[in-house]
Amino acid sequence: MTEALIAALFVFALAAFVGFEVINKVPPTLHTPLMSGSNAISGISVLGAIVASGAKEWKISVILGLIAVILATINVVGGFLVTDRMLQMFKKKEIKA
Amino acid sequence: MTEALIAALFVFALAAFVGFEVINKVPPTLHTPLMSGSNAISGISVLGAIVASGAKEWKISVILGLIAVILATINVVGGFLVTDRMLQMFKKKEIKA
Amino acid sequence: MSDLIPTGIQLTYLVAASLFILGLKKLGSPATARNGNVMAAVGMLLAVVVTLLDQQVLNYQMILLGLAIGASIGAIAAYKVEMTQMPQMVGLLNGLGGSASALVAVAEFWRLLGASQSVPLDASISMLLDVLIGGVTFTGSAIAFAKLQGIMSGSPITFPLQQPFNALLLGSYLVGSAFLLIDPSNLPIFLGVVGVSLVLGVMFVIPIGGGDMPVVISLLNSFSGLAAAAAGFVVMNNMLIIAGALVGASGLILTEIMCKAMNRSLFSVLFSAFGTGGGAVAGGAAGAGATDKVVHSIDPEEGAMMLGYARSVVIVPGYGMAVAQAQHSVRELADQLEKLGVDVKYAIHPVAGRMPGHMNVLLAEANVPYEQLHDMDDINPQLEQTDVALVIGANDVVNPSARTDDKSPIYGMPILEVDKAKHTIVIKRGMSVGFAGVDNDLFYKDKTTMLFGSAKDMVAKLVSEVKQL
Amino acid sequence: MSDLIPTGIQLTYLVAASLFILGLKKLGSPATARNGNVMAAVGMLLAVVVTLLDQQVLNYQMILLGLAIGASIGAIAAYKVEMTQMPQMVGLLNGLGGSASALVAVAEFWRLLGASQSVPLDASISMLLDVLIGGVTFTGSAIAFAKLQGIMSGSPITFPLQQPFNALLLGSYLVGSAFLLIDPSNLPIFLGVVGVSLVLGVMFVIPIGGGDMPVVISLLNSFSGLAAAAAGFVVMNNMLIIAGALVGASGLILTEIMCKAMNRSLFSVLFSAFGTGGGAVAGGAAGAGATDKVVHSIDPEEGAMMLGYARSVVIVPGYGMAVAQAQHSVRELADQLEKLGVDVKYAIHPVAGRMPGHMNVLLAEANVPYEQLHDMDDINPQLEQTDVALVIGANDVVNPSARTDDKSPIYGMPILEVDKAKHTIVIKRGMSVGFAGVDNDLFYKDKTTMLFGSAKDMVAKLVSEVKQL
Ligand SMILES: NC(=O)c1ccc[n+]([C@@H]2O[C@H](COP(=O)([O-])OP(=O)(O)OC[C@H]3O[C@@H](n4cnc5c(N)ncnc54)[C@H](OP(=O)(O)O)[C@@H]3O)[C@@H](O)[C@H]2O)c1
Ligand SMILES: NC(=O)c1ccc[n+]([C@@H]2O[C@H](COP(=O)([O-])OP(=O)(O)OC[C@H]3O[C@@H](n4cnc5c(N)ncnc54)[C@H](OP(=O)(O)O)[C@@H]3O)[C@@H](O)[C@H]2O)c1
Repeated sequence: MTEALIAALFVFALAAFVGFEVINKVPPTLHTPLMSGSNAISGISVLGAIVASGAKEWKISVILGLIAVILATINVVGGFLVTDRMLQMFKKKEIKA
Repeated sequence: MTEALIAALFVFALAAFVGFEVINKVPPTLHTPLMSGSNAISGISVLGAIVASGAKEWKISVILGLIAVILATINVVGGFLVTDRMLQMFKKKEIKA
Repeated sequence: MSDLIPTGIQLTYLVAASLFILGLKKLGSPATARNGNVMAAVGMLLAVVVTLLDQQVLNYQMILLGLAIGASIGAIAAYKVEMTQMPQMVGLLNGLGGSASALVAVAEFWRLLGASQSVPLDASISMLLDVLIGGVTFTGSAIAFAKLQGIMSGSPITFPLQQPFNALLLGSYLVGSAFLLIDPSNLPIFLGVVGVSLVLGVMFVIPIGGGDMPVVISLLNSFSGLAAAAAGFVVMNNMLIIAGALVGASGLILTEIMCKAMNRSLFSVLFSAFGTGGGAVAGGAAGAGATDKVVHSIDPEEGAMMLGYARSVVIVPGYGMAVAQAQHSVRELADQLEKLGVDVKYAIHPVAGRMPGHMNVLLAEANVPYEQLHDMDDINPQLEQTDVALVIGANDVVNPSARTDDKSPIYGMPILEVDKAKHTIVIKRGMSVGFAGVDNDLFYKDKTTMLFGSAKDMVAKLVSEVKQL
Repeated sequence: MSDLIPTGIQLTYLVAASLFILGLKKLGSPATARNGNVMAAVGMLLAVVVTLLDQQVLNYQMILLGLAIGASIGAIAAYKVEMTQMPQMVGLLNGLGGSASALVAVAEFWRLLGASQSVPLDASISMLLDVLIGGVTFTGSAIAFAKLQGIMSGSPITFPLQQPFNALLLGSYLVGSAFLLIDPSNLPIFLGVVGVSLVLGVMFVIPIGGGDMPVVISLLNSFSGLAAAAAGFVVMNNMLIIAGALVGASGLILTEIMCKAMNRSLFSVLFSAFGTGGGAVAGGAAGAGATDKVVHSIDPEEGAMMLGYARSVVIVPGYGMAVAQAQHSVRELADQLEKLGVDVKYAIHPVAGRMPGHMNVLLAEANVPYEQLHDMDDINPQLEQTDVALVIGANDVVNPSARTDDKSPIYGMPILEVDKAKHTIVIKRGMSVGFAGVDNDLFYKDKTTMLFGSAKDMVAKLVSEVKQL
């Protein structure tokens, strides 16, 4: 395996451990916002899409990349905004908590 | 910065996050064993010492490395055994918990 | 000097990844959740901006246009969607993210095809995994969306030989992948693998009932994280790998937590239609023994009298209130009762309705004061001193057999103990079972009276009757 | 093929790192702690074995000999050490680990000196950090060991101009480092930097009191992790970096937890000798107001009568019992009382003694049955119905001013509420204060009687008196 791949594996494994540990007890009211917030994060594939569509010439791969950019951006922007809207609902709750 | 250094930084940061998250609530009886167990893990520098003392010729760096091997091994072996001894004491507690 | 930009990009990625981690952590606790969401969004913004500086990106206009289009659609959708449609919305967005990850792999495949350079083995493996996970996320989320939105029936869809068919699909994915690992430039086989992945996503979700969709969406959310991580291995980008692994792992934990709150196992959610772990569905048969039991039914006038002359009323909303969109009438009823000096509280069960926080969202929409909402643990000890518990379209969450009958599929689930109140009024349309499909002994108790009818009508009638008291 | 061994090493490292993580997690909960320790040890074994396969390692015999020597010393020390000396032991081992990390940097420096190749900037920075953190860990732990072992006085050591002196040390470290970054081959300056780091470790620990050493050792443990991580950057080894960062971060959290259990802040532990956050020390003055208060003192015979005719006795051990090594006599006393039909329980405060779990260890050594040990939260509600609370060498952990006097340095610390028992007997040598240096109102209460004397003598006398009842 290349060194870059090995480094990537380490990064993957450690990030997965962080993901497992970072969520402990979540009150049920927050399940949906948490799901939607982490869903927005998974729109990170927009970075891959940007790189894929970066070439100068028009090729199928660039077009696919641009479609991916649009879809992933909807996911990211929609996801964070929707989460915020949901959490706004619980504002009064926040003050008490 | 070299790519290797950057990868190392990512690994360091993620491992630190794991370290922060992995310890939550620890009952006071386990403070000392936990400290001693993680202290044994910090004896991991034995790996660095092994690599440092690996050269064939006798040089100061090799001698320093060998000293480091001995010291780190004391830390590792002593640390894990001492932790086990302490935890053995709480055996009855384990059954109840 | 030429080194400076890549280094800067990587260090910014590290900052963005830390923001994601801290954001996720904060999202898990009520006091910090909004902050956490903002932190994660800032991390995302940083990551996107800095990626535009990548040396491979030469073609800014189109990308910026794409970002602008995506952002506008996303923003409009986020503001247009109704609160009660949140689960669908999350499912839809999740599907888009999954498809984007898969498209990254497809685009990379096409690029390599054009460049006709040899593809390293690990890149091919990542690509194939990305296509599989991303494809399943895409179509699976689309089906989940359709089920929740009512475009498709919510009931589990099964057909003969379903499992052999699924096995066949999986087999052809594996065979196709093996071919591609040997000859990575075979376009038809690649497209075949893409197609099979998409069909697998459909097959994965159709046998699962509509009520379980929130769990499925959470699981698919975890998948979309893994798809992003796989895309990260394809283009070798640490940021994708970290964010993807984070979402993949935390999504799995969240799915587990959600299952536990509903007293189900993930296994039974996914496979109960095949009768393997179908505790919750099998229980439906219990209804058969109920024929000889007696139910007391009253009319709204009597109900209004019971409520109006009570000292304390606890309202227990459930799925039926959500379906009937009765929250505003409920709020009005509570106001009227308070005018009469009745002490009114709402008891919120954590899994009442069909999505976590469903009742909180609805009641917040109807401007119910937050102080009147009480958690299960909070209200249960008070129910004994309550004059009337008014159950509106709730069923499973007040089923006492969860406490007493260890053969019931919901045995062990903590419930709102309304059977301990002095009187209980239940509003529902008929004697149908709830989500878990089990009969409810509460309805046959002497202290319980039924008000049959749709929640909205019935509550409205109660309001007008209470006004006349 | 030549690729296979390095890849195998790295993948094994990944497994070992995962074992460390899981091991640490399990070490935090009583039911799994022993398992967790074993997992971490297996991870370490894997990592060591696989490192021997590294291509840079050509000289096996000496290394294996080194490993064997180290392992034997470690094993013997671990089996010889007494349970009550655990904190020192951990401190000592920690110092060895820190010095090993620092030595790795020094060895690497020497190697590069010989190879006379140019040293990259980031390697120099890592080396300098490693020397600093490893050096501080080494000498700091040595001082902590000496204080706990009684080789050195436990009281804080301060001298005039101490802080300017420390600043000077730090300044010279920084200047030396700057020089070395410009000219990495300057041996005298390098040795100077090493020396300064060692002195800094001494200066760091001497102003801290002996009772705070467990916290200091925990902090130094976190440092030794960071030193290992720095060594990892020096030799560019992922395993060192991960394990080091893990220990560094989790050690910090543990230090925080330990401080909280003692109701101290880390800042006041480290700097109270300089009067900056010296809550705990300043409170000593409170003793002055106590002169006109009256103390009731009894002799062992009276004490034995109170105990023997009680229905229930709760024994509260503290630091004094540990110092006097009175645990065996205490056990005997409890046995005698039980023979007379008295119900005997032990109340264990989480920070009684000088190390976490101190009392548990001592009483386990004396074979006190585990069922008789009760946590603070467990026993406090029962104390009201207790006839006699017997306090043996405990002081701060039973000081009621933690509950009542918001100016007391221990205000807010949860205590064992022995003042609620019907009678309290306190065994201690005189009226001296405990660790926190504050006077204890308990001793002046009407219900409290004092039995002055060393814990071991007094308890032995009580035993013989009880036998004669
Ligand atoms: N919250 C979540 O995250 C989530 C997600 C998935 C599943 N679940 C599950 O969903 C269930 C929730 O319990 P629940 O008590 O809220 O609901 P439920 O047990 O599903 O019962 C809902 C009841 O409302 C009645 N109803 C339906 N439409 C109505 C209308 N228009 N007017 C009046 N009544 C109506 C139905 O009876 P009639 O037909 O006789 O009227 C039904 O018995 C639990 O089993 C939970 O595990 C929850
Ligand atoms: N457990 C930990 O991890 C830890 C670590 C560091 C600090 N601490 C701190 O240590 C304190 C522990 O409280 P504690 O109540 O156990 O102890 P303490 O408050 O330190 O009091 C111990 C008492 O024992 C008496 N004593 C000493 N030698 C004795 C002997 N030979 N025979 C009889 N009595 C003797 C002393 O009084 P005389 O001199 O009058 O006899 C002293 O007042 C807390 O303040 C805690 O925060 C705990």
